[in-house]
Amino acid sequence: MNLDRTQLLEAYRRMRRIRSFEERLSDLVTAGKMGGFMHLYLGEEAVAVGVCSHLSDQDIVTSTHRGHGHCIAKGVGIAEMMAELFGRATGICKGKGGSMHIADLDKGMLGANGIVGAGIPLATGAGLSAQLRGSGEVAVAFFGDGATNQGAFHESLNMAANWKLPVLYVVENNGFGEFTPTEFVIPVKDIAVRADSYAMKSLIADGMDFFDVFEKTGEALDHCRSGQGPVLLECKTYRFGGHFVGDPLVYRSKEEAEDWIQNRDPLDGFEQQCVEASLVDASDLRQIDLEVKEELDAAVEAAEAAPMPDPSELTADVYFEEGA
Amino acid sequence: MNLDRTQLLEAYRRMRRIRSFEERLSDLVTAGKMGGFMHLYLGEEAVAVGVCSHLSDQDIVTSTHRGHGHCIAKGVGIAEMMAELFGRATGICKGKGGSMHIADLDKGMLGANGIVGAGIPLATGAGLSAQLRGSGEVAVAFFGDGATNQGAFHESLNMAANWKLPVLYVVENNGFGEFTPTEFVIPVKDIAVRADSYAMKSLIADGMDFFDVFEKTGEALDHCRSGQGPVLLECKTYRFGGHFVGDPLVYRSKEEAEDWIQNRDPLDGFEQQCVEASLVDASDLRQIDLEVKEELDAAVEAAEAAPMPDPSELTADVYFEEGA
Amino acid sequence: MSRKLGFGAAINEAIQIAMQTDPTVILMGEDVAGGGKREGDDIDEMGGVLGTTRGLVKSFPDRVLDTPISEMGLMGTGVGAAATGLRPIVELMFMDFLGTSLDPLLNQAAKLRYMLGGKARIPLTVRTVSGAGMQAAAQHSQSLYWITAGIPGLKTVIPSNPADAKGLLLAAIRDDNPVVFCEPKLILRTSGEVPEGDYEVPIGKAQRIREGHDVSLIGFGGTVPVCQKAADKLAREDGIECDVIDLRSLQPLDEEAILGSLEKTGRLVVVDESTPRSSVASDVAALCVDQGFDFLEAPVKRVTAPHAPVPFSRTLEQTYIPSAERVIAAVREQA
Amino acid sequence: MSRKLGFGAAINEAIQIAMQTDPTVILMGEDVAGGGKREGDDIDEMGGVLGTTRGLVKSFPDRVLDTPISEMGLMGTGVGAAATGLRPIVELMFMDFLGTSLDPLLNQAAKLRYMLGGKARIPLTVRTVSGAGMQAAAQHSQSLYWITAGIPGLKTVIPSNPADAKGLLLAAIRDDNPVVFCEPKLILRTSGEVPEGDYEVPIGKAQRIREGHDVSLIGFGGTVPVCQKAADKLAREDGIECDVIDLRSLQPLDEEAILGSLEKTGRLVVVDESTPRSSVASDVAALCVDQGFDFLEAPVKRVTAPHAPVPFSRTLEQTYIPSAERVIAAVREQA
Ligand SMILES: Cc1ncc(C[n+]2csc(CCOP(=O)(O)OP(=O)(O)O)c2C)c(N)n1
Ligand SMILES: Cc1ncc(C[n+]2csc(CCOP(=O)(O)OP(=O)(O)O)c2C)c(N)n1
Ligand SMILES: [Mg+2]
Ligand SMILES: [Mg+2]
Repeated sequence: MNLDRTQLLEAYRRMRRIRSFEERLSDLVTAGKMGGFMHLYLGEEAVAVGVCSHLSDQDIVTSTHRGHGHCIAKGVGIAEMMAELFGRATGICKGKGGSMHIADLDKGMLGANGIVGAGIPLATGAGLSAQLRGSGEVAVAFFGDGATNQGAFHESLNMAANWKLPVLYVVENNGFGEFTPTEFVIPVKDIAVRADSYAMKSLIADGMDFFDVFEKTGEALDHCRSGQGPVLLECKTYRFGGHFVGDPLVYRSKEEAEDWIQNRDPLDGFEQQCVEASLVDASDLRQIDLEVKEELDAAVEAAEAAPMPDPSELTADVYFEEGA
Repeated sequence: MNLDRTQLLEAYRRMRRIRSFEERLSDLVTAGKMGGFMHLYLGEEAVAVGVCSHLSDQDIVTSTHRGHGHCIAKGVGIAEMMAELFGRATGICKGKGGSMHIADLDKGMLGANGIVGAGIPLATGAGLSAQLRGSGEVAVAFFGDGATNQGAFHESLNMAANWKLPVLYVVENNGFGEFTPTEFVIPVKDIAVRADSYAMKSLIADGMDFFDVFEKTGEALDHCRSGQGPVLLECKTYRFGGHFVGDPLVYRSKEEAEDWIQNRDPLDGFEQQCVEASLVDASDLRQIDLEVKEELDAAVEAAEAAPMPDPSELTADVYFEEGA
Repeated sequence: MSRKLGFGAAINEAIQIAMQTDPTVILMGEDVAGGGKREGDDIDEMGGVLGTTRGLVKSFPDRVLDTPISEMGLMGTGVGAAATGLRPIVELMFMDFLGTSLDPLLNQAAKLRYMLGGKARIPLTVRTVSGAGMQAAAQHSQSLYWITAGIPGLKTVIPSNPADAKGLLLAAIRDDNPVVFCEPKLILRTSGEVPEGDYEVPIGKAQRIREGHDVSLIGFGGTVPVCQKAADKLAREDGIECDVIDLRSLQPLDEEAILGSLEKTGRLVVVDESTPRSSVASDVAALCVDQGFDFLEAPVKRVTAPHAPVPFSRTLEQTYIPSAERVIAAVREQA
Repeated sequence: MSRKLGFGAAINEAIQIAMQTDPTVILMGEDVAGGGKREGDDIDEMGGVLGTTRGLVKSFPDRVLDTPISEMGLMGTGVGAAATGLRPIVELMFMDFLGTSLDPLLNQAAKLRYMLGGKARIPLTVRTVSGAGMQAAAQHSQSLYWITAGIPGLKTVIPSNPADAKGLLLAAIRDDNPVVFCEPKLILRTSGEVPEGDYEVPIGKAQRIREGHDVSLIGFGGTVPVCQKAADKLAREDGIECDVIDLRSLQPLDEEAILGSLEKTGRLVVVDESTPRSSVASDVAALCVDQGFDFLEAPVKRVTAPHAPVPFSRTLEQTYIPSAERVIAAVREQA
């Protein structure tokens, strides 16, 4: 593990940003101030941040319906994200994308995706592009356990393995696809074994542990970058909240959830490990907590004050037009 | 191996029927007497017949673009098949289906399929139907090595494994998908390993050896029928001809093909094993050859004499209509 | 006897009746039970992402199947089951997911009977939620019934109220053809009088829901209330009496009802929530200018969404969806 | 300078030029090389199932990619590559395979730019063979351009001759939007004069290919020769002079060209190889009865395939495809 103090603090900042950003979203949706279908990443922060801490703006990531975490981990600004979720003209997608399509190509974030599994071939294409352009970049696809039952998963991994593309496939196994427990729809214990169908390298990480995710990602990316082909990385994790904001959570036991939330919180775990190893002080983290809160307050305030998109936007950006 | 003489002779008859039927088709297409996209099963006869020798008319099979062999093995009449391929009103599908859609539900043959991989979920549905109706039937999906790269393969096997459906998935690995060698697009040696992604039982058979296919199918169907769930059976085989009639075969080495054709012919192999073990006499087989030839001559003659479909057929059978 | 029911409850009741009256009817889809088969005292089912199928897994534990997220596989499985003795209702959670499930509909269900020379029957019903109105954005808001209505071998229906939803769904399930049943988001949260018991609304028959002699308004699904609102206002403000027709079925199309109304009014506006190209709206207009040419007194106007994806922002989404104002403007333009 | 080339050769030449002039252009699809990368003295490439792309893998060994049979994956890979610096040409062997590749087009390529607020560019070209005429039956003969033309964010073009094929394909490849390029079976075996060198035929512009004042015939792709044949015969036998328009582009539609012709003739027949519902033919008719209402002197006739799958039998297939006789009958009906 070769992270210096600055890097550690930045990792924590991003995890905290995800946590606070989404807790705020939850409040805003519940209060009826924000609309749309909203899926939160709470509890899975270590996965996105653990992986993205290895990436530059040129490396591409593709995401899912649960995409805020990947955006923030990849460095997308929360002010523009907040404005987007309020449907404002100042949003990162001009208010046209919303939660399920939030994206920022300037940061190498090719988009949340409302179609389960659809980001996987997109990342494969980004990997092909990197390979053919000889850019040295990698592509990372984030997707859920449920998405591994999609044909697009199978087809993409096979293609990437045949062509030895520099793609890291990260499955966020949070034990559920919507309300259905993973073991009802996936008859193998470790999704990682699915890599064997493509003679692909696979790894399993504790998705609640930033350091484990970071380390395994490092190993995986070494493999990708050295031309040995793609890797499937399974991160075992858990979503603290419901499938979407408003989910009554009747389909899972409260005990199970409480256990994860109380004992496996990735931010708590990070802090504990860092403080125990004297890598950072708890006070540094509290300072970050405060800064993130302020950043967030400002983001909400700015978003609420921002204008709604002009009606003319309705038919703009459908096509690229020369000189437009 | 528990096949009596009658069963052996019937198996040989079906393999010979496929062989002779398709050799005739090849001539007819080459002579310009028959149209459409025509894919021949020559060389793979032991697979269809080895598997279907275990099935009744109630068991459902789904097939591929290369479907004549499956039809004949399942007991579909070659006269109606020939009429179909001539596009006649007397065809098994009234001339509307043709080679890529040849079918006979009365024989449990749900159809050749022009969409690679599309038969796999159909068989899965037939297996679900059998399970829910408690009929004791099984469903068999035949498909090629290339089809295992389709999403439908992955999705179907996963579903069947979760539900323990009585479905036998038979992959006919003939080394090519169209003109592309299998090893260019499938990075594992044995396709059978793909079953592991679904904790599914798998078997490998020598697809040029009727007896091996028959035996492995028996083992697989015992598993399916006893409620233990689906099986993936990989049959290693080779197509003697091109991908389609008219294929110039420039993309594979003549030596490789000659080796299979000379040394691995499934009909020769069957004869040799049967005669050596004194199970049948060679003269019995010659008699069958003759009968099949006559049957075929009659089929061609009848088909050529049969009427073309009436123009009113163009819009008939699009929908099921009450009382129609 | 009838009582007020929500749109979803009407659908739930139809499925309940269909499953009671026919043991070969099954329901399958992603989370149609939704935790319903899990053990545990504090565990309950969700009954679909919108709760529409809640309770069914309790009544029919073996015939309500949660599937993996595998639309191609589950749709194809539905087709295979339909061809071999079952009568499946497949839930495609959102119609946008036609993208991952088209082949079994386009190339299998729609064509099997024809390709097999009439031997097969595919009694498959696909229930799916269509349209905009919930800020679900570009990939969860499309009205793609123009695709299914365009494919020979499929039928497509779309109710505009809970009573029709129940009757059309029962008819769809019992039809021996593959039928796509759309549940438009615009009206998913409405309720209305719904007859009790078992009844069917025939597929292929439109319904006149307001009689008038000045202009024909043709709507379906979520645009029917829009037409009604426009008709009310036009009567009040302009003294224009609209003949409002609810198509109910997009394929087959009730050409007689459309042409009959046009003959009476000479003017027609068709209101379609989908994008304009390759649309049902275009088909209706094309029918008018062919078979109804002699009746035409004014241009046929199509009020549709723009040729654009569905935007997220609420203000943009509201502009996207055809409004009564736009219908009124179209009618006034014709006058 | 020009010389006679076959339709396929014209396409091949366009790809060759595109790849020479832009190192980011790649070609991917099932068997587009076809054995071309195999070692062995007696081994040669197939260059696609119809031989269209033969030779390209030799010129550009790293940029011509045979893919597994995985349409969803390969189309999505094409979209991802297009969004990140390449300009891919994806071959979808037959247009019927939209069934297994729709999502990356419908929900990704077509919407990414919009959903991202204008930040993305998707310079993707999808080459695909469409239509009937080779007895390829129900699943290999569909004219599904009505689906791609209906999806906002996509463009769809369809040439009617080798020269246009080359110029339209070059324009498609260089367009910064996803463009679907159809190669109709009906004319795949024809040849014609093709200019040498690098040129583009603009997307969105129709072309008048015969001038007349009596009736407008609107065709595209494989129906253009059908219209020409009908026009010849109508001139000869009836003294009716047809204004024949080749649409070339189905989305965007050259509305000006259609309406301009209608204004002149007052009568219009649109000839479309696809099935009738949700069709380009309906869109053209709907345009006429809206924007062109004042010009109309007769019903707009649509000559299309029937609402049925494509049959295998040669006699049925020939009846299925719109014929010059049916066009002539439609024109005579109007007179
Ligand atoms: C193609 C498609 N099918 C179904 C859905 C509905 N849906 C949205 S999220 C989801 C569950 C996804 O589960 P998983 O991949 O495990 O991701 P998680 O939500 O657990 O992060 C489903 C079924 C969808 N959006 N797209
Ligand atoms: C969805 C789809 N994609 C592509 C094709 C074109 N195609 C027809 S057969 C074939 C090769 C199939 O290979 P395999 O599955 O190994 O079967 P084989 O022909 O070797 O028996 C291809 C690519 C098709 N018919 N359907
Ligand atoms: Mg999950
Ligand atoms: Mg093969």
